[in-house]
Amino acid sequence: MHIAEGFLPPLHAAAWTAVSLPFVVVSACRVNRLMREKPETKLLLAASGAFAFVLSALKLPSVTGSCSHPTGTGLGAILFGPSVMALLGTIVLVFQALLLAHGGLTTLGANVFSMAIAGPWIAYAAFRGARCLKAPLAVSVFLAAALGDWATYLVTAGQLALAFPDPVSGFAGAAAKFAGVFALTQIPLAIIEGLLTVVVVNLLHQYSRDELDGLAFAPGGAK
Amino acid sequence: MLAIDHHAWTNRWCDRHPVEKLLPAGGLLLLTLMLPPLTTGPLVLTSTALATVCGAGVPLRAVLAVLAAPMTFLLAGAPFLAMSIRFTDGLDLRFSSDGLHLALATSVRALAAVSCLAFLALTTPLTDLIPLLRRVGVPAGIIELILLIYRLIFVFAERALTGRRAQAARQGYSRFDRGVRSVGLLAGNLFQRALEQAHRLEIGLAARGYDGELRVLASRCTLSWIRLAAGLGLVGLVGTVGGLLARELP
Amino acid sequence: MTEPLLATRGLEYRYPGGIVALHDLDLTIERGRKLAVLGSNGSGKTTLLLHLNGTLRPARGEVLFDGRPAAYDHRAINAWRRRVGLVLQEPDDQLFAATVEQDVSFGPLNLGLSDLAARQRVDEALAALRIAHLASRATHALSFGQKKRAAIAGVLAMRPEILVLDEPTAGLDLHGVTHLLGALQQLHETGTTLVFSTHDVELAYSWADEVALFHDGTVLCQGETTTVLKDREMLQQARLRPPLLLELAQMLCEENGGGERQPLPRSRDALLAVLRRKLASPKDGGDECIDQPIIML
Amino acid sequence: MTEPLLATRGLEYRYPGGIVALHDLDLTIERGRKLAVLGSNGSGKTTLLLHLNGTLRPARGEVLFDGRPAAYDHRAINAWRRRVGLVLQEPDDQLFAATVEQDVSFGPLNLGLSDLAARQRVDEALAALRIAHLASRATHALSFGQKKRAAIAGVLAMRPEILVLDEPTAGLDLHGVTHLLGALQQLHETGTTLVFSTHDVELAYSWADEVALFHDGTVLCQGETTTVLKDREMLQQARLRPPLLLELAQMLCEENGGGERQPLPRSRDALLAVLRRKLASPKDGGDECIDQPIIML
Repeated sequence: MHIAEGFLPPLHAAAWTAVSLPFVVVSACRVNRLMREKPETKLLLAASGAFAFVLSALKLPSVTGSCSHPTGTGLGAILFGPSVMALLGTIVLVFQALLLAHGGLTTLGANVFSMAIAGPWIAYAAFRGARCLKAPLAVSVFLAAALGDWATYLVTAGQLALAFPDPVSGFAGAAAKFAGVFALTQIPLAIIEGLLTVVVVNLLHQYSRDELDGLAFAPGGAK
Repeated sequence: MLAIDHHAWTNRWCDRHPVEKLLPAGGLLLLTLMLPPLTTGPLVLTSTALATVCGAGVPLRAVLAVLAAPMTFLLAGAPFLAMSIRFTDGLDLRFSSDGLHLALATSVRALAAVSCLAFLALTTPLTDLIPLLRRVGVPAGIIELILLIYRLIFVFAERALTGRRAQAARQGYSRFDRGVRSVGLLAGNLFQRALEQAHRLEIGLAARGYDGELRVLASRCTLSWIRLAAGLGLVGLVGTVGGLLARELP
Repeated sequence: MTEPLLATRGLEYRYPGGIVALHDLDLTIERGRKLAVLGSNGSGKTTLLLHLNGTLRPARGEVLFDGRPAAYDHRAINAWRRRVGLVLQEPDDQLFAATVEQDVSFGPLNLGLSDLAARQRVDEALAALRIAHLASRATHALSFGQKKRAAIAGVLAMRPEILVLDEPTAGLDLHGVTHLLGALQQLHETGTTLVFSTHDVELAYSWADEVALFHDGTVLCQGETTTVLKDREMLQQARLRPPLLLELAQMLCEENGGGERQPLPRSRDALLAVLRRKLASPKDGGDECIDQPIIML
Repeated sequence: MTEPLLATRGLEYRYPGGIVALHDLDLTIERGRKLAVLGSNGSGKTTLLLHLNGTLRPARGEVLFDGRPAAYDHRAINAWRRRVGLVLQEPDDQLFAATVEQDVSFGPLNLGLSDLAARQRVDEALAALRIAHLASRATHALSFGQKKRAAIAGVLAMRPEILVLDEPTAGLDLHGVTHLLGALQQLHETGTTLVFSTHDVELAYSWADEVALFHDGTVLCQGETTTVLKDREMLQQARLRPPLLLELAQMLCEENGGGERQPLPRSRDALLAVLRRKLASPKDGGDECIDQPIIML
């Protein structure tokens, strides 16, 4: 669930845009260089970006009847690395805003920070960490995807708490409220995303190792 | 399948220069954010809805569908603005009139803002907007990448939809755990095919002289200063009325 | 009078954009038949097929199952899909698992069968489509024709009463078509009702018992294959033309007026045999047309 | 003797896995002809076509361009692809831009043409394929047949001397095929050499000047259409069978021995006309076969 258009006060909207912008610019420069060096990267990245959009539009089987969908941050971080995900994630969020009316333009900065920056970096750190501790691939993938998804929503809750501090108990109280809606309820969804990402990576691992190794921008792929 | 995109390509104003739609929409969006929402919000909502439905000829149903999209978020988020929490003696949640006002104001602001987004998205093909990024310094390569992603989204979305139907036909969503596995398999299949698609596109474009740049002709529509001025005039009007109302009403 | 297995009455469907895809659509699927839904591309055939297993829900009208209006709750849909198996056109869209047998086991396992029972279903389905030798092959390494058969096996393993196939022969060469139709014919003989969409009049003529002529979101007419395909005007309305085999057969067997009641040859070999005899002794008239067994195409 | 425009000599190609895809392949493409590369699915037709514009490089043997071995450096390949346009089977593999006219302009702009000149090429190519009305339509909103024509227009706008098409009629219905072949025929008449792959013997028979019979990675024989398609044994080896039209035509025109020298009817209408006359006065022998203009299929 992205923060809806117009929900954040102007100052917060601007501030989050300012925070996210450097990450996206650095990512864009890196991607642009990759594409100049190897023209075929452009097609591969485009296919990956379109895949990420479609993945995020896939409805998950509902737990509570609410409509939920995978964030794809974990899978993206594992396959492409967080530095590429900042740009791809931003593009996907723009498309979600303008093609699906999910999220918005004024809240783009905030959503980019949670979905395309914080989520992928945490997922990536979890994946690398788990791999360093010799955890099996499936466990590492699960942790990366579940934590990446959950972290995204924790950050969203934090952003909302900053924007709307509780009149009585301030940021802490607001954080507790929003974490209650956006993070607690997300735990089962994070677990689902973790499980389903394991299914995806297993499948890819089984039959397309060559292609995965060939991802020019992958930080070691799903090995 | 992507209903917004369908309207963007088929409405009466689809051939108009994107700036004629982008600037007024952006202006109204800014007003929504800057002015007090309870007075400005309804004004913005009315003017964008009129422009979208009466001007561009987009069915009202489509506009309502877009306005309904952020509802889940508003329903989940807004009530918590109305409540305050106290940790002193255990957990104490209570409504406050200030909180209610904030929740209402934020929801109205969000709805009005979404209506600006709806106007832009329903009247303007995305591919008219993306090239404008050039003017704010986005490199040509990145713009090409975005346009390519746009094109491939439709190819993959079609496949995802068909794949999901095929899975459902084989009872892939008959129970919750099966559904999770099915979505995982579907995503894996899509990714695999996305990589193949990239490879085949490389061959197809190479046959037409692809050298790393995706040069295409710019679209033919020209900017009408009159229409742009009219749009910005509307923004000015909404801004003035909204500002006056805000001063009149406490 | 027994109720048809599956039928639609006054079906109407609109795409999300609001465009009418199907309207006023009546179709009847009798038990044990081979029904071709014949129409040109983009006429809405796939949309119709998606109504036959409850994937899409009509805006108006209804789907009748054993004469009763179909329900759309979770449980009813599950029961429905157990009985109606749907195979879409593009096999790549419906093969998900890494190997053929894994993929084919997807449906049986979703039915809640044990591993053992599922394996038996898989073996049976692979045998029915004559691809038992491909069981442990990687799905993405199959040829197009093999993929197509694997996709059908995946649906067949659920033992549906009706098998609904969208353009089953599209993209297949002669060998692939012969192979596939052979397998489907065998299924049909063991009791499966077959419904398939196609834009190929020759296929419909040589292989269907019954044809529903489809155009612009509705069924123009449904009836016995030869009757429908003789109707030039109706075919023209659907932007199709009569099958060459039928035109030749009519010319050979009906020119003298006497042949009307004789069945027309419906396979290429049968037709050539008639023509050969005809040319040898041309004055015999049309009465020598005999019912040849329908061999593939 | 003039050199053929394009030819391959002893071509061999292996897939990355080491499996032989093409071997000992000789093919000659003469200027101004319509050549069908005819073979069943998976026989390697696409791999061959990818050699004709330098996408793949043979492991052994060579591609000759105007009689000279083709070079594979960047500059030579660019020049080569200017002259040989390749249209892939799946239009989604070639269409990348948002609107039809933008997509078609890609090739001309890559040739270094000015915007004005490119726009002219776009209009010309769209007109040639009769899709000028689709110019500003969204690529993803096109029907399959329209996408196919847009993809061809994109290649055509580069004004290639040879247009190479992979399975151009696959997935198209009667209307789509007629439309497409009409446009291609017109191109051909204005001087473009056409090479297309197909597994459809009827299409090859009714439309090609020349057929290269392809099987299992090599060309079994290449020659004048009717000659090649009369060779039952050779066709059987390629897992194909003679076109029905040809079989009927042979039966009608050659049975009396005298018709050999007369051209056989190659369109459905021509054949039906012959048969009608034949049945009316059957003893006239085979000499009334006349050269009918080849109308579409």
